[in-house]
Parts: sequence; structure tokens; C-alpha cells
Amino acid sequence: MSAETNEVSSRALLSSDASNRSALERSHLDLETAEKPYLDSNELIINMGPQHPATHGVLRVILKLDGERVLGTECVIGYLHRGVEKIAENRTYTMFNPYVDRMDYCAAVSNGLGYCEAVEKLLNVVAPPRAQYIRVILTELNRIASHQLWLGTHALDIGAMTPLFYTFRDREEILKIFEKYCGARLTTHAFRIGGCQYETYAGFEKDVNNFLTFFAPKIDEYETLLTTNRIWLERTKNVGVISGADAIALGVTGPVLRASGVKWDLRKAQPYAAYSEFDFEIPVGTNGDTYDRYLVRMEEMRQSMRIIEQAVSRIPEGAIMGKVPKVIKPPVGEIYHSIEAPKGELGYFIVSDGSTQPYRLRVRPPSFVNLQALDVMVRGLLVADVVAVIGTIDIVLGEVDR
Amino acid sequence: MAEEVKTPDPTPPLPDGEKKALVEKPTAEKPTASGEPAKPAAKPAAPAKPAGPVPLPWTSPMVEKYRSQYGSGLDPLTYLGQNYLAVDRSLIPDILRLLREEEQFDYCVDITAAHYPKREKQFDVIWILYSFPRNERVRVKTQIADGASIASSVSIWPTANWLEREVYDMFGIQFDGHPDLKRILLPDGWKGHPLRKDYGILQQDKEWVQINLGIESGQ
Amino acid sequence: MPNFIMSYLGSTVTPGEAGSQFWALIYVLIIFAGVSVAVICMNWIERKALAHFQIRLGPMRVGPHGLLQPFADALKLMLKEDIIPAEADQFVFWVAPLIGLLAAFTVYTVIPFGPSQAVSDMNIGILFMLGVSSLGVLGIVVSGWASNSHYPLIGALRSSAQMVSYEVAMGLAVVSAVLMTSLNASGTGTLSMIGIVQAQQQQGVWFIFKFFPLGFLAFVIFAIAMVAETNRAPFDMAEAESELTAGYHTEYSGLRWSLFMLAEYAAMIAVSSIAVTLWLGGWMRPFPNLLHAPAWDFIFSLFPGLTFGGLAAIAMIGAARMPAHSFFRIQRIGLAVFAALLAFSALLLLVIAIAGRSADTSVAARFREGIDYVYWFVLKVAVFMYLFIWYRATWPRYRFDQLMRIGWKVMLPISLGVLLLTAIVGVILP
Amino acid sequence: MNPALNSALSINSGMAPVATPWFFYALAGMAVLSGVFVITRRNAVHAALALIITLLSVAGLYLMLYAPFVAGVQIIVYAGGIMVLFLFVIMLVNIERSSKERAFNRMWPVGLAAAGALMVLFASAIVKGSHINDMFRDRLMPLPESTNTQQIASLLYGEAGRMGQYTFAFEIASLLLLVAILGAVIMTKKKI
Repeated sequence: MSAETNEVSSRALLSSDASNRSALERSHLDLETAEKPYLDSNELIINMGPQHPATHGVLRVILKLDGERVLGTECVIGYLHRGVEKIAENRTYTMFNPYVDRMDYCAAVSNGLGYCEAVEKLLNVVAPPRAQYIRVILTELNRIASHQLWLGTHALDIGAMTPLFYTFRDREEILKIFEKYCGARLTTHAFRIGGCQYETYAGFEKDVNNFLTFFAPKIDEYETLLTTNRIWLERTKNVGVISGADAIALGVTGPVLRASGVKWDLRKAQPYAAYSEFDFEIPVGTNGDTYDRYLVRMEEMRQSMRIIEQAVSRIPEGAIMGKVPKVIKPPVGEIYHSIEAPKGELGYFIVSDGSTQPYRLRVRPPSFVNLQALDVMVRGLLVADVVAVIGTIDIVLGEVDR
Repeated sequence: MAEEVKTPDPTPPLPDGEKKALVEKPTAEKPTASGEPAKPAAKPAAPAKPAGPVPLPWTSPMVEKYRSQYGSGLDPLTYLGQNYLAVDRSLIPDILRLLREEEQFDYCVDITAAHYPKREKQFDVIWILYSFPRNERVRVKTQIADGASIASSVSIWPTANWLEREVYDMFGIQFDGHPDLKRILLPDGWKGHPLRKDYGILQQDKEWVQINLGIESGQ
Repeated sequence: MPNFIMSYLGSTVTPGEAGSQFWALIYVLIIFAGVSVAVICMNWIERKALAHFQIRLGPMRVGPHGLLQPFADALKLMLKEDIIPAEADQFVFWVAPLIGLLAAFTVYTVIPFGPSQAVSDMNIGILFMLGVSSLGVLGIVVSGWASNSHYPLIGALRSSAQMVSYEVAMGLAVVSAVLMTSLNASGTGTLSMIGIVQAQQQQGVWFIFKFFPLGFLAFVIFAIAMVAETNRAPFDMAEAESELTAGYHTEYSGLRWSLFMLAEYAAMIAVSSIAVTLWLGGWMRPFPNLLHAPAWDFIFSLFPGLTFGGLAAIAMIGAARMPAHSFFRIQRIGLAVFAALLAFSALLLLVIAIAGRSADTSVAARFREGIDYVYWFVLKVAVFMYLFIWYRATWPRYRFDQLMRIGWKVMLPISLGVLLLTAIVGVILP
Repeated sequence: MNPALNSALSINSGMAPVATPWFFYALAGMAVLSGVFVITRRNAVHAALALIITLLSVAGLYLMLYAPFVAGVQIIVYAGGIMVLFLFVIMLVNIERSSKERAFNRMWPVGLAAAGALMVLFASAIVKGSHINDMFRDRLMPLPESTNTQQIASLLYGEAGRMGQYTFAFEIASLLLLVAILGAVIMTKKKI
């Protein structure tokens, strides 16, 4: 790293020090009282990423270190910026639908659900119940898949290689169901505005049920590897702590918020799709540390299985497509709709000018907002913890940068 | 106001099934907000005007209080069951602070903007807020002219830091008092603000691309 | 010439003691080749075992079941461009991998594969081993510095701090084993590696079971410290790939990088050998104290042959189970030839075991004995090598401060306590 | 090779006769050469590496003197332990700055004079002792049967039932070192 960049980034770090002080005094107080370096040693500024194995893509974090202790961070993002919002303004509502899958590609179904529901809201139509159920099943399957991916990579960051392969093995079963349903595995484009494009294939319920019976012991298998593992506990307990108040102030949502003790899940708070019809719990943590976030996500997978089980057993008959015009032309107006994506609140703010293309489409990406909390979470920790915390926030750079 | 010049669009047909859905939808949307007097105003909105929804006045004790305090600078509206306040630019710092401190809108969901090049005040800046205690969303909206700046809300919600940076990056709207207002998604030296309507979808900062990437064009 | 070889086979002392520089050189060459082959095998086994831990197949393409993969890797590494960063300290960058490699291989001069199967029997053997293996850290430190880059520097700082701290606990654990060697009539212990095994032989017990649980505790401390010493998971902070990309060897490539790997694996084998020598009876076969009848000697001497036979059978089954597709024809033939080679070795070993079954001083008997010694020693070391892989597959990585805390606040007091208790018990008990 | 040394060697037949003059000259030469490098290299890491070679050569000389224990301790303590700490510290120092500083200060003539005097002393010893072995003959003791390690142990700790010559001094020295370690820990760490 050149001296020039050093200077720029350290200036940026200093200025961000001054900024958040009012709202986040706790973490900054820690920084203030941290031992001053005894010798006249230069603070080390190292550049983590964008080509770094543990930054989950092309995240670049500039770390200011004293030895191995983190004095401050600055995230440099945008390496994967594709201008999704600009593209939306130049595509029709239908044409834009596949693009949303490319944001959080680990949870493409959730992205699609959020988008379709937002446009439906703008159109003032509701998808028929059967479509709602299919949506719930696929979205929850995707939530499990996303959490599996998170678990594998997070464990890999902390040094446990093996869980990655176990989670990928089991994620494969979910992807198979997606593939059988809509032909795609990752960027599924499963839903359409007004409902679903495809009726479930013959044996869909059986496949999903098979997956549930297959997967239940697998979660226990993951937990056997990690939950009571001494090293795992040492590496995750009291690491990257964020209090509930700080989390709310920083707009953190999803499992990260819930692990800090805030019992808030959009599926319960403002139910969308068919979620109000299912019985499930919201797992909540107490300490807001990396371990709690791990536990919360593990429990979320179990709760997702509960939802899927109920949905599959009660899936109603009927149409899968609502009465939506061929050409989607919502009335003039603007709408904000958000869903609980695996990573947090995924919102779509759409402004319509009455034409076939969105006048303005804003995506509220959970990863982007959650990533902002990284600085608060890692100050005063060690380099190794930065990796653990990046993992635990569960970011997907496709969504951060859009 | 964007919605003042609204022409109700008759496109969405509302057959019986959809009507029913429409009626039950707002209740599903805000189950805990039913205790407030805001609902009776919102509920009959959709069935009363099947031709197409339009923004209606939004009334609630909270809104009344501010209305009396700030007068015409505040225009509370509701559209499809979603409430928003159209606020004059000068009132923005006060309103946001009051919403945060007195009305418990403790979670700033998003800050974004929209560009209307034909208007005199070209930009809408929109705050999407949520209150955990009330389980209620509200949007705050204001219009500002190109080149004008607006008060930063980082001191109210720290999360506004990156969100405002993104708005600055994409629209070029200045936020006064932002601690570190610089580009976030685009590289630092980039020229232009891509989400403005006059920025073409294939447009790019050719100069930057040539200097920094060493290629003729990014496309 | 045959006489010359036979004279050696009849010898009961190491070439170093006998003053035979020629045989010492031959031994050095054999050990160098042997360790290199062991590293290659270890490479393949690690990849395969790790793969099977992780429900993968591992290398399958180069040779039957990827058997030739290590050679392909070696070839690739040798042909790869050798990059020295422009800002690096050229000379130090060049010399750093050699330091580690030299340290790792020098240790082998005193490792006793049998009572006479060692290059030399230094009377400070264990001290020499600890000293020379502690030189290995110099290579790491210096390489991290010479790269002139942040990640290698942090990796080097981590590993130097780590190795220096764990050496303390390791040394104390070793001392408590050395103390146990003095429990004989004359009351004098030994630092000689061969002497330590012989002391276990005389006392009729592996030191791991001596003064239970003291010997066991010392062994456990050593077993933990040796993982930290060799920078392996879960203590692989120096090269933690998710934090420091590759730690101290981030800037290295090609052959130079492979020297680091070679040194790492050689060091792993070396520390495992120390553990085996000090606590697990070195070259001794299991239960020499209980099952000491000549018949038992004979039965145990069949093990090397049977092991190779088992491997041959596995390879044969593998060849038979290969899919009947023309693509696999060459692989099948290759695996069958490999199986045949193993079977031939097995046969040879069995013949030697039977020919040398009498406990006299005939050459065949000496030969059989030598094979037995080396076999049991290598088998014990192999168990440790498997453990290294197992650790890596199972555990997350410790954080640096936690590692140091364990080293100084847990391991050091325990090893001191074990040392004191061993000394007290050793004086009181006999 | 002189006969006295030969007879000394024959006593301890367990030791191989590695103590040929060639080994000595090679090791001594390496020690001197790398010693010169230590003081002339501007780059501190290069100097440290040269110092390691010096220490290892000296360890080799100890081995030739049938003092393997001392050689082993030399390797462990100096080459393996202290030099690693040296490097550790050097790496944290700004090399660019230190390499620009002058390698010698104004005291170098004094040092040179001292080194010259020492050299004259050694040279006279060599010149005097080269043709007559008498000078060291009465000092050349036959090697004892016990190994060097045991000799040191009996000096330090005594043999069965008898206190060693230096037991008390040794223990006092180790206590002093312990105090020094504790002091260093307390001085550097505010809370333990």
C-alpha cells in the first residue's frame, strides 16, 4: 500500500472517529481508554481485501492496527456495483424481476418474493393462497440454504474446514428441489408478479418432506461439530458484541439484531405472504455476540423447517396466478414493502409514474446496512476477530454493492 | 409534491376476489396499529375508490400535534395504507428529531431519493422510519432543489451514515453535518451521479476508466 | 562388498558410534530419501484423509486414486515461476526456506529408528533435537520479514512468539521424561535418544504409563505443544489462511514455497518421533514386558509383512472395483502393478521374518530385528501424523491471544507441576 | 595430530574422532568471518543472521572440545531462543532509518586497539605453542569416563549425598533471573 493511500485512509479513520461518538459512546470510550502504545511504534495500516479469502467476495476493509489490535476500520465497497437501481428504471416491471436474484444470490428466492410483493402492493393485487404457500415454502427453503452457506463459510473463516462441506452437501438437496421446481438452482426467478409461474411438480410435497426428515439430524450434526466445541466457544463468545440499542441505532436487522435480544422479525411483526397462518418462534439471543448469532441462525433453520412442514401439509388447492394484467402498469404512487430476508430486512421502495417501468426503484439491502456495524463490532478486537465478525454479519457483496 | 399532480390510473381491474383481498390486506399489514385512530381513515380508502388509489389525508393524534405546531409545512398523507409526511425542507431536522425522540421512531430503515428533472425542486429525499415500540412505519419526504443541501441525520440515527453517502453518491445531494460525505459505491474520483435521470444507462466516466483501469471503455 | 554390508548388518551400534563415516553417510542419504518419501506420502494421505473427513474424494485423476498426485504437484511447483518481490530482501528471502529445511532435516541425525538404526547416538540427543528444531522458527521469522509485506510480517511475529512460548512447556515436559530415565540402580539418567528408549526397556514400561498420570500428563503437554511448534491446526496462526491469506509464506511461490511445505512436514515427523521416543517406547513392539516369549517375537515380527499384505489387498480390491470403462484401463493396470509391488514387499518381509525367526546373531535375524524396529517406530509416528490430519479436519483455529494464554497460563504451570511431582515421586517411590 | 590428543581420544572410544584440524579451521573461520559480518552489516537482520552463524560455529567448536552439553545449550538458548527474540525486536524497528545510520561510532579506535591487543596475546600463545606442546601439556587432562553432561551436573548439583561445588551460586543465580523475569513482566504489563 502506498504512503499516499495510507494517509488518506488514516484521515478517513480519524474523521469517522469523531462522527459516531454521540450515538455509540460505549465502543468509542473503549477506544479512548485503550492503552496507548508504549513505544513510539507506528500504527500498522493493512489492507484486507478485495482479494482476501475471508472477506466473502470483494469487500475491502482497511484496518488500523496496533500490533494485532484493531483501532479502527474502514470498509471500501462498490467493487461489485452493477447499478441495479439504474437498470430497474430502464426495464419493465416484469423484465426487472430476474435482476433482483442477482443481488443476494445466496437467497435469490427471498429477493424475488420481496420484489413481487412490492409490485403487487403497488398494483393493489394479492397473490392467491396457493401461490402464497408455494412462496413461503420456497422462501423458507432458501432461508435454510442461505444459513447453511453462512455457517459453512463462517466456520471456515474461524478455521473449521469440515462444516463447509457438510453444509454444502445438505444445501445441494435444497437446490435440487429448486431445480426441479423452476429449472434454476441459484438465481431461481421462481416467482412472478401476481403469483408463481409454475405449478408445483408432481412429488414436490414428497421431496420437501423428504428433505425435512433428511435435514433434521443434519442440523444436530453441525451442532455436534461446533456448538460445544471449546475452541469454537472461545473464538465466538464475547466477540463482536453489539448491544440491542446500538444495533437498532445502526439499523441492523435480521439474525444480528435478534441475537442482541431484540425480538423482531418482520414475519411476525408485519406478516406478509402467508406467514400469519403459521406457528413458529423467533429465536432471540442475549449477549449479541458471535456465538449468539450462531445459535440464533441455527434455531432459525429449525423454525424454518417448522414453517415448511406446516405449509406443505396445509397447502391449499387453487390458482397460482392472481389476476394481473398482461402489461404491468401500476398507478402513479409510491410504495415501500419489506420482507424478512435471511440477512435482515429487505425492502423495496418503488415510485411509479404510471408507466410500465419503475420511475425509481430503491432496494434497501440488509447486508449493506448491517455491514456498517462492522466498525463498532470489531474495535478493540484482534485481526482474527475481524474475520469472525465479517462472517457473522453474513454479508453478500452482490447485495452490498448491488 | 409528486402526488399532487397525480392522475388516477384505471389500469388495475379490481374484481371481487381482489376487492376482498384489498379489504383484509391493511389489517394484515398493521395488526398493532389498529388501536390508533389513523386506521378508520385509511381503511375505507381502497374500497371507496375502486378506480385507483390516491393519497388521502392522514390523521392521527401525532400528526395533529405536529400539524398544529408546524402548520402548512407538513402534509400528512396515506397511500395504500402506508403513511407519509411531506415536509418542508426547513422543517426536516426538527421533524426527524421529534420523530426519533418523542414518537419513538428509533429505526431508520432507509434514506433514499428520487430525481424529477422537470420540477423546480428536482429531488425528493425520503426517509423510511420504523418504530419498534409502535410497530409502525412512516415515511418522511421532502423536496430540494439541485445543488441545495439538507441536514444530515447521522446524529439522530448513526445508520444514516452510509445511507446518506449512497444518496450523495447516486444523486449528488449534499448532507450538511455528515461526518464523512464521500462516494461509497462508486470510486472516489468518478464524475457524475448515476441515478439522476439525465445520466444515461450506458453512460460512464470515460476519463476515469481510461486512467484507472487502463482500458478504452468499461462496456 | 557383501562382507562389508554383512559386517554392518551385524553391528549393534550406530555408525556414528562405530566411527564409520561411510555408513553414516549412507544412513544420512537413506534418511533424507526416506523423509522426502514420507512427506510425499503424507501429502497424499493428508489430502485423501481430509477429503474423506469432508465427504469428498480428494485427488482422483492423476494416477489411480490420485496416487501420483504428489509427483504432479512437485513437478508443477518445480516448473512454476519463482517470484521474488521487488521490494523483498533478496538474499534473506532466498535463504529463509533453506534455514527451515536444514533445521528440520538435521534433527533426523539423532532419531533412533532402532538401537543401532540411527546416524549417531549423541549423548545429548534430546537436547540437540530441541535445539535444532527450535532453529526452524528462524526460517519463518526471517521469511516473514524478508517478504516486506504486512501479512507475512504479522504471520512471522505470531509464529515466533508462539514457538518461543511453547518451547518452554515442551522442554519442561521433555525434562520430566528425562528424569524418569534416571530411575535405575546407578541413579544416572541420560539425554541420549537411544538411552531413553533403552531406559524404558529396562524399566519395562513406556514412560506414558510411568507414575500414572504424571507420564501421561507430560505426554499430553508435549503432544499439544508439538502441534503449536509445527504451526498446525488448531494452532496454525502463522499461516491462518482466512486471516493472513497465507501468513509468512504469502509471497513465496513455486519451489521455494514447496521447501516450506517440505520443512513443515519434516518437522511434524521429527516432533512426532520425539514424542514416540520419549513416551511411547520408541522402536519397541507392543507389550515386550508381558509377551516376551520367542513365539510372541515371531508373531509380532510378522506384522510388517502383514501390513504390506493388507495394503496390497486394499489396492487389489480398489483395482477390481474400478469401473469397467476404457478410461480407467490404464489406471486399473497401474493400481494392479502397485498392488503387486506391495504384495511382493509383503512376501519379502514375511520371508525375512520367517528366516530370521531364531533369536541368534545370524545376519537374517539381525535384519529381521532391524525391520521390526523401524516398522514399529514408523507405525507409532504414523499414528501421530494421522492425528495431525484429524485435528485439522475437526477443530476451528485458536485466536492468537488465546493460544498464548494457554501456553503461559495453563501449559507452563501444569508442566512445571508435573516436573516437580515426577522428581518427588521418583525419589520417594522406588 | 599430536599424540597426546590421540591418547586422550582413545580413552573415550565411544566418541568418533571428528576433531580433525580441518573441522576446527572451517568452524573457526566461519565464526570469525560471520563475526566480522555481524559488525559490518548495516542491515540489522543480516547482522543477526551472521550472528546466528557465529553462534552455531562456536557450538561446533564446543562439540569438538567434547562438551556436547554446552554445544546443545548454546544452540537452544542462543541460536534458538535469544536470536529469535533479537529478530523479533529488529523486525519492529524501522530498518530504513537504522540502515542509514553510521555503523560505527567514535569509539571505534579504542575497540580496534583492544581487539589488536587480544590478537597479539593469542598470536603469542600460538607462536609459543606451535613447536612445543609443553605450554598446554600439563593442562591436557585425559577425558574423564563420565560424559560432559554428568560432569556439569555433578559440579552444579553434586553427586549422591554430596552437595555440588556451585549448587548455592547456581541457585542464587536462577533466583536472580526469576526476579528479573517477574520484574520485567510487572514493568511491561499494567494488569496481569
